[in-house]
Amino acid sequence: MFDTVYPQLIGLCTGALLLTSALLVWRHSLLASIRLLSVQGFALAALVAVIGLEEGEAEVIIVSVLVLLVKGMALPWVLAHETRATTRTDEAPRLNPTAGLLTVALLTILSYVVASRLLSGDTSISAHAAPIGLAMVLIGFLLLVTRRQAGSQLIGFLVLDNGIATVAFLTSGGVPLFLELGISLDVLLVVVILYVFAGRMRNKFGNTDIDQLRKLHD
Amino acid sequence: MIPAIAVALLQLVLFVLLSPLLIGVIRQVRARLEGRAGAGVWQPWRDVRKLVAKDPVRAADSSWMLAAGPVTLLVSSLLLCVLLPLVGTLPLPLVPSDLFVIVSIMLIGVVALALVGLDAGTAFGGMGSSRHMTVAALVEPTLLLAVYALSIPAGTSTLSLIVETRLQNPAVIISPVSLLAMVALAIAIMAETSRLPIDNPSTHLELTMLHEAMVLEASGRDLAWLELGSWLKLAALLGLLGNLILPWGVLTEFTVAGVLVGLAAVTAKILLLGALLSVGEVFLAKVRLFRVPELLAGSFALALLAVTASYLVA
Amino acid sequence: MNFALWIPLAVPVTLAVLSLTGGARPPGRLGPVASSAAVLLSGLLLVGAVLAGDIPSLGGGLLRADALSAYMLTVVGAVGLVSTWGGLGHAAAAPGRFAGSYDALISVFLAAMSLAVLADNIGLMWAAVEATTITTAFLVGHHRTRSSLEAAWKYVILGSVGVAIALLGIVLIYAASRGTGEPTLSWLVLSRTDLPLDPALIRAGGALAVLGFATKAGLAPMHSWLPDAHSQAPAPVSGLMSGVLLAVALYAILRIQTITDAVIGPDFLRVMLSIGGLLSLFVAATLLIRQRDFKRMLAYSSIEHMGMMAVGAAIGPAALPAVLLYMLGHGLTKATLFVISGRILEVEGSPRIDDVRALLVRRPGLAVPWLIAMAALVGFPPFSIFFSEVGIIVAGFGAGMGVVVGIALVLLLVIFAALTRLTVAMTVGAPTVGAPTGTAPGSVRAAPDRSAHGPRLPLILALGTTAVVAFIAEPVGTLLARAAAVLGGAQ
Amino acid sequence: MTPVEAGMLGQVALLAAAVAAALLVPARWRSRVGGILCTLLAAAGVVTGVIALSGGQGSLTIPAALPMDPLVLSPDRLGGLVMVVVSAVGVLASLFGIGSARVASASRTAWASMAVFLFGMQLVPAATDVVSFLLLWEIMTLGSTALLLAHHATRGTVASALVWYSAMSQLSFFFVLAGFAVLAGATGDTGFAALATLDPASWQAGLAFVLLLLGFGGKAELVPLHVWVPRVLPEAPGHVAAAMSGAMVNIGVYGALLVCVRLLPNGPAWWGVLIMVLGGVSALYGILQASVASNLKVLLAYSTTENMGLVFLGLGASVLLRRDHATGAADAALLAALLLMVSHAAFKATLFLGAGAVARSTREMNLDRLGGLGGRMPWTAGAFGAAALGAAALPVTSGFVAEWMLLQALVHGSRVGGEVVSVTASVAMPLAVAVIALTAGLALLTFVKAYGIAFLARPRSEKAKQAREVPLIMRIPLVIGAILVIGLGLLPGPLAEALASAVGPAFTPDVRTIGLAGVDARGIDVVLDPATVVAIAALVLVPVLAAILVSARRHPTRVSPLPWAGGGSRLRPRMQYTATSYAEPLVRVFDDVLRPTRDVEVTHVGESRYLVERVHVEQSVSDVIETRFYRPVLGLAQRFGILARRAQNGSIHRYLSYSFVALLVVLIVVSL
Repeated sequence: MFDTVYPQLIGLCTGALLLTSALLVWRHSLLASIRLLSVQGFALAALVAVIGLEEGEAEVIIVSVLVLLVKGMALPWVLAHETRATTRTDEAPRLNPTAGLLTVALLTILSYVVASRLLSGDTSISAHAAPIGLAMVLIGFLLLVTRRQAGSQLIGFLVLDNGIATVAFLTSGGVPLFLELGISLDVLLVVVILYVFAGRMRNKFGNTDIDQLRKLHD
Repeated sequence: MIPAIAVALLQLVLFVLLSPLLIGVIRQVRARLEGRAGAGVWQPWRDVRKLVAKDPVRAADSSWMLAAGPVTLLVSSLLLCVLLPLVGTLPLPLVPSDLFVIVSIMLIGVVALALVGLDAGTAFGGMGSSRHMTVAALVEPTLLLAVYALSIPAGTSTLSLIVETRLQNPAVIISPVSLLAMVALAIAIMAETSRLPIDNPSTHLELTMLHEAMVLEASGRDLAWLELGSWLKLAALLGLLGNLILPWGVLTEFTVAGVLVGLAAVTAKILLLGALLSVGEVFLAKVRLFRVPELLAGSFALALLAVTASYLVA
Repeated sequence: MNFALWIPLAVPVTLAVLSLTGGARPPGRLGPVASSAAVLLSGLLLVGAVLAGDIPSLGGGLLRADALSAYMLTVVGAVGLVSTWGGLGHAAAAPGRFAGSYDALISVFLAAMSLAVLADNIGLMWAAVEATTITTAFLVGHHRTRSSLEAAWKYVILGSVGVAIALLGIVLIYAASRGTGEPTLSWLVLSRTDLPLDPALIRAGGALAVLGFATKAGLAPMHSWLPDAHSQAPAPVSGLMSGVLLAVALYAILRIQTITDAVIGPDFLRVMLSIGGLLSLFVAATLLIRQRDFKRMLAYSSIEHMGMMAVGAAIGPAALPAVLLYMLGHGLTKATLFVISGRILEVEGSPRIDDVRALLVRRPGLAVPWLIAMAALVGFPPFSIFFSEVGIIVAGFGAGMGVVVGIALVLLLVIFAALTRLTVAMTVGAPTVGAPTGTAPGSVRAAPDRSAHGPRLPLILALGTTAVVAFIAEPVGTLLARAAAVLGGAQ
Repeated sequence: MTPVEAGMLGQVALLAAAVAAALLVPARWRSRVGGILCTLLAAAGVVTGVIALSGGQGSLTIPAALPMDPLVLSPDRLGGLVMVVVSAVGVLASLFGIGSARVASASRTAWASMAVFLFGMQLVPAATDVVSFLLLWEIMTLGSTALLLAHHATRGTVASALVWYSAMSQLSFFFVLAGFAVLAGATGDTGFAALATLDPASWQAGLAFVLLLLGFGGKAELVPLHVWVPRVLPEAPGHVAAAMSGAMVNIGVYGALLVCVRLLPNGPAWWGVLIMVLGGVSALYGILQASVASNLKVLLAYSTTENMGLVFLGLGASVLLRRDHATGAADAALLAALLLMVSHAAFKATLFLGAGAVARSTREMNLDRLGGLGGRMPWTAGAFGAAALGAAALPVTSGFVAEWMLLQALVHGSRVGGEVVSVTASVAMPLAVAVIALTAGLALLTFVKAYGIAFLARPRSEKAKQAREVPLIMRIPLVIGAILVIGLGLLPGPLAEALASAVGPAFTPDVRTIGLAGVDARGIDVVLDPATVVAIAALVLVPVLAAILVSARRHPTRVSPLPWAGGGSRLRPRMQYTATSYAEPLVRVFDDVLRPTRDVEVTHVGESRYLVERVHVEQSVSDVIETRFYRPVLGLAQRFGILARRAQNGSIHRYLSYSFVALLVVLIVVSL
């Protein structure tokens, strides 16, 4: 019975992932973005759980819980905490929403082309959905390139990271557990560091606008 | 070897005696052509005797160069008389009359004269020296290329062999290569010996002087050596030119009669050329100093043409 | 000898804890130095073991010290020792309140780099490299000024994003290994030539991993964080980052390269590394021509040298020993230079080249080692960079990459001229005779300052080592040959 | 251990001792101890070189950590010859340095780097493989750069000289490195013996040849890589300049010889033409700049460019003629190049030492302010004069022999047995003769000016008036140098035989000693015996001297402060011709090439337009190649450097875009 639902479930989860990513490019409010990120974390956890159930590995279920805790709850919470401290909670991105969404579409097509070439030998359903992960990586990068607020850049980084995790789970059922732990820890620490820096930035500059960081140049 | 040395000694003695006479002839011919009586052909001899018998006066700041320079010039000119095939083409052992060596020895005299001009520490001496050296530097390519052209038919740069080749094969003399080279060489020699149109040897206007400006500060025997050295150089080079144009009469194998003929021939050639030179100078004006390079460039072109012609014609 | 694998991880971490608890008391300040010494010691122990034919491993093969790892560990230790020891005087000027955490972070940083070079699992290697970003983030921002904060932000964002790309690549490599039945990230297994790895995935994975690690290695166009971070970090940290962190990232690239070369042949990464290397040289050349800041000058010089090493890596086995020697030579030289630059900055109060003039007359104690180290950096013998550059270039023409090497030479010349001009501007000349107003003429020419403003011995040792190391055929030559052989270098 | 090995080890030991002494000995004794050790180091080079030249064997292996072909030092005969020449100049320079080094040039850096410089230079010719060659080459460069650096605080212009020198040296180094790397890449080995197996007609050989020629030409100060010369040599003290211009340039020549004689003999004709063009242009340009220079050291520096140009001209002619099977002339041309190299080392070292002596006594290098030094510094004047004769290629100096041999080779080169050998040769030879002739003529003017203005006439400044002769230790190398210049000119036979043996066994020029140590070049059937010419001159001089003595007894010389003084009575030293005015006619003649800048400023007396109070004339000749080629390129680079800053403008978004674009490009490429 699960086998028949499996493709739909994979499709649902990856669809949610892509949708949240695209919405992240669209929305400018930081708090809304954080909520979207949280949703994305839940979707990722669900995806992991589905793959775990399909392959029947307990280890993957543990990873799914881990993902839920870290990406769905902890990180958005840290971000929300940071954002509430800032005075400005909306973003004036370097790219207007229309252009941004068009770019998202282009990036998605690109990742579809790339992934189909790479995984041409792999006919599994999960591999079929792998382009979504690659698209998330690229969308995350796009967010990094276009967003001016420290918090938004953090979100971009997390989307990128989610994308990598998605690719990892879809192509090979996830990396070994110890590594997953290590990676999660690293990501968590990076976010914490950026959070601290954002705090310092606020102390020194009064806001967290990245465009002020233009003093160091040649 | 002994005959060669004997001929060389004869040349030396002959040219020491002959060169003042040559100058005398040149001046006398010119004087006559200009309608003057002239001082007579022996006047240069009397000048030298007078100068040797005077106390030389040297500037307090001058160095040994003022004394050594004139002697160097004289010795270099005397060496030319020894080494060039003037009376005969008998080669001295180990010292063939190599044109490159000859030119270098002549240049020693040029340098000595230029240094004498500088050593006086006056404006005119320096000016003459500067102009003299500029001309000498620009003449050098013409001179060596002419040598090159002349060496082509003989396959060597040894002058005695070149003259012998011309003697044996007179057709060489009127070949275009040779003619072009001779014209170039003649202009180069005019420049080297400070004759018109490059320099006016009888000028008394300091600003136009080349050679005369350098010897302004010399006096007594210093001046005598300078004058004699310059005359010797002129005589030797005219002798060379004469033997290249008309090689007949040159001694190739040692006989007493041959020596006498050779002596007579070279004397005649030199005096004739001297007279011709003088006649030519009457009709020539000195060119401006900064036009001299054009003249020299022209002679250089002729010499280069001569070399090129050797590949086309010969 | 397996215990030696523990030393570089456990000792620094222990010392870090001690530093955090011990605070700023004098013996506590020696923590980083002791950590470096421990890393160096274990590196030498492992080198001894490797030369004896042993390959120590630990944790079920998770940690493994072949000749390359042992060599890299030694480089990390040596450069770490120079930076931390040479930076002792400098660190004293840091705010006392943060001294403990500063020392602790340096120790952890060293441990992370040690882990990166000892890990056999490329995933673990990745985590260790990412850990270096985390530990150095606060070190870069240590001065807590606006500009150091800016540098730290850029460093963390660009560094993490870059390394994330590397992770994507590693994930793809992992996916490629599914075909073997037992998916693995063990380098030892992956680099076996007889595995049925998926070529398309290896190609993409290798390319992305190299691109990602190139960020940490400071290769253009991923280099942008480097000048800012290196110029804003405290001098010892800059020395460590520039001297070894870049080399460790390059080490990761070399390991990845071995995997891809076995599957898809050397051509693909050769092109990529050549382009990256030449682009780095180009960026360094253009931005050095009119450089105004001497710490940034050193940073761009690092980009240049990493570019040259990348070209060497592109050339392949024939150039690998030269590349490995290059890491040591560049690490020691650059660490020395950063240490001295920190001292110059401290006494002169300005990082601008225009403000630092006639050092050789005013401060010979700093200018003389600076000049010697610059001579080593631009590739004069007897310093080992000379041999590395010559080795790479000769190997390049031998491998039929004459055009790449030729372009590299042109860029190297521009860089040489620029570096010389800047160095001469800083050191050479007579001091300007006072301000136009007032001062008496006699008072300007003060006695020259012969102090080295910090320990001299590490600088002497570093420069001495680079000067003689290239002439030691035994055991350095053997070690280099074996380390290159690990990567497929034929010897 | 063979004598050659002992000699090389001795040089290593003496280097260590000299560096240690320079660093440790207190300032009072430093110049003496350091100078003596440097002298010994150079002397060891002379001895080693002589043994190697006479066929001694021996090798020294440098250990290396990188897995390369072994680095072996083992001088062959040619290497031995160059080692002798270079080290001999080193001996003179070090001896001179003992006396002349003061303040900056007696510093620790100066003496230590002098030793390093000499060491590198002496052992470059011993290298038998690419890497050790490059290693010693760079040690030499490092030493010479540091030597310059030692003077940084005393002269403001040292900074720019340093930058130019380093950059141009590195350019040469990279050319050499690339050239050798091409050869090594083509043969798969870095040993010279293996490189020599490459076919000279292959494209790799051609490419390597061009690169190596440019690299070695740069070291030999050839146009257009000479731009550092007029900046660097005037900044260096006399003995350093002597070592650089007298010795280091020979390493460039050695490199070219290595290529044309050892590695790639019998190269195609265009190699010869290329070398000849490079040499000819350098000779003309160098001497033209020298003839109009007013700074004595600049003049000497440009003259080096000229002489090296002639060396390369000879070398190129030998390559071309060998290709045309005019073997006799080719051998003579090669021999002429070697003779020129040896004689140039002798006279240029002496000239620079002389300039150093003048600089020490007067602290003035501008010829326009010198004068009258002949009487005040007779030893220096004598030695400088002898060397100047050599530089002007007048008999009976080594310079004359060399230029004579070159001209003979060229004149005999275009035909063998009356038959024209090739169109190329028949065009190239006359042009080369013309170039040499013009060069020789201008050299004559240049050195008449240098010697006449500096040492003759009256002092043009107070400094020149106060000049005193230098101490004994500095006079010794000057006199030795002068003796070498004249001595080598008087003994061309044995010298030519030694040189001919150096290019063996590849080439065997047939030269014999004839007469009083004269030379007989049998390949082209010419002889020259300068000693006999001198003997004849002496014989001729006897009667002249007798006449002078007789005359002098009757009419003693009178000395008057101003005998005639150009007709005036207020003649002051300032009114003398200066170096600038001496060269004025030449500047006008070559106006188009030299492009001088003139500035005339007339100050009138009061309102009058007819009475002039003062006329100020300023004329300067700059290096056309620098102003027309290097300056624009450098300017462009600078502008580009400023423009490039925009790429690193501080915006993290821009930086992220770089990474993003790189990622996209990689993704697209891998999916292709």
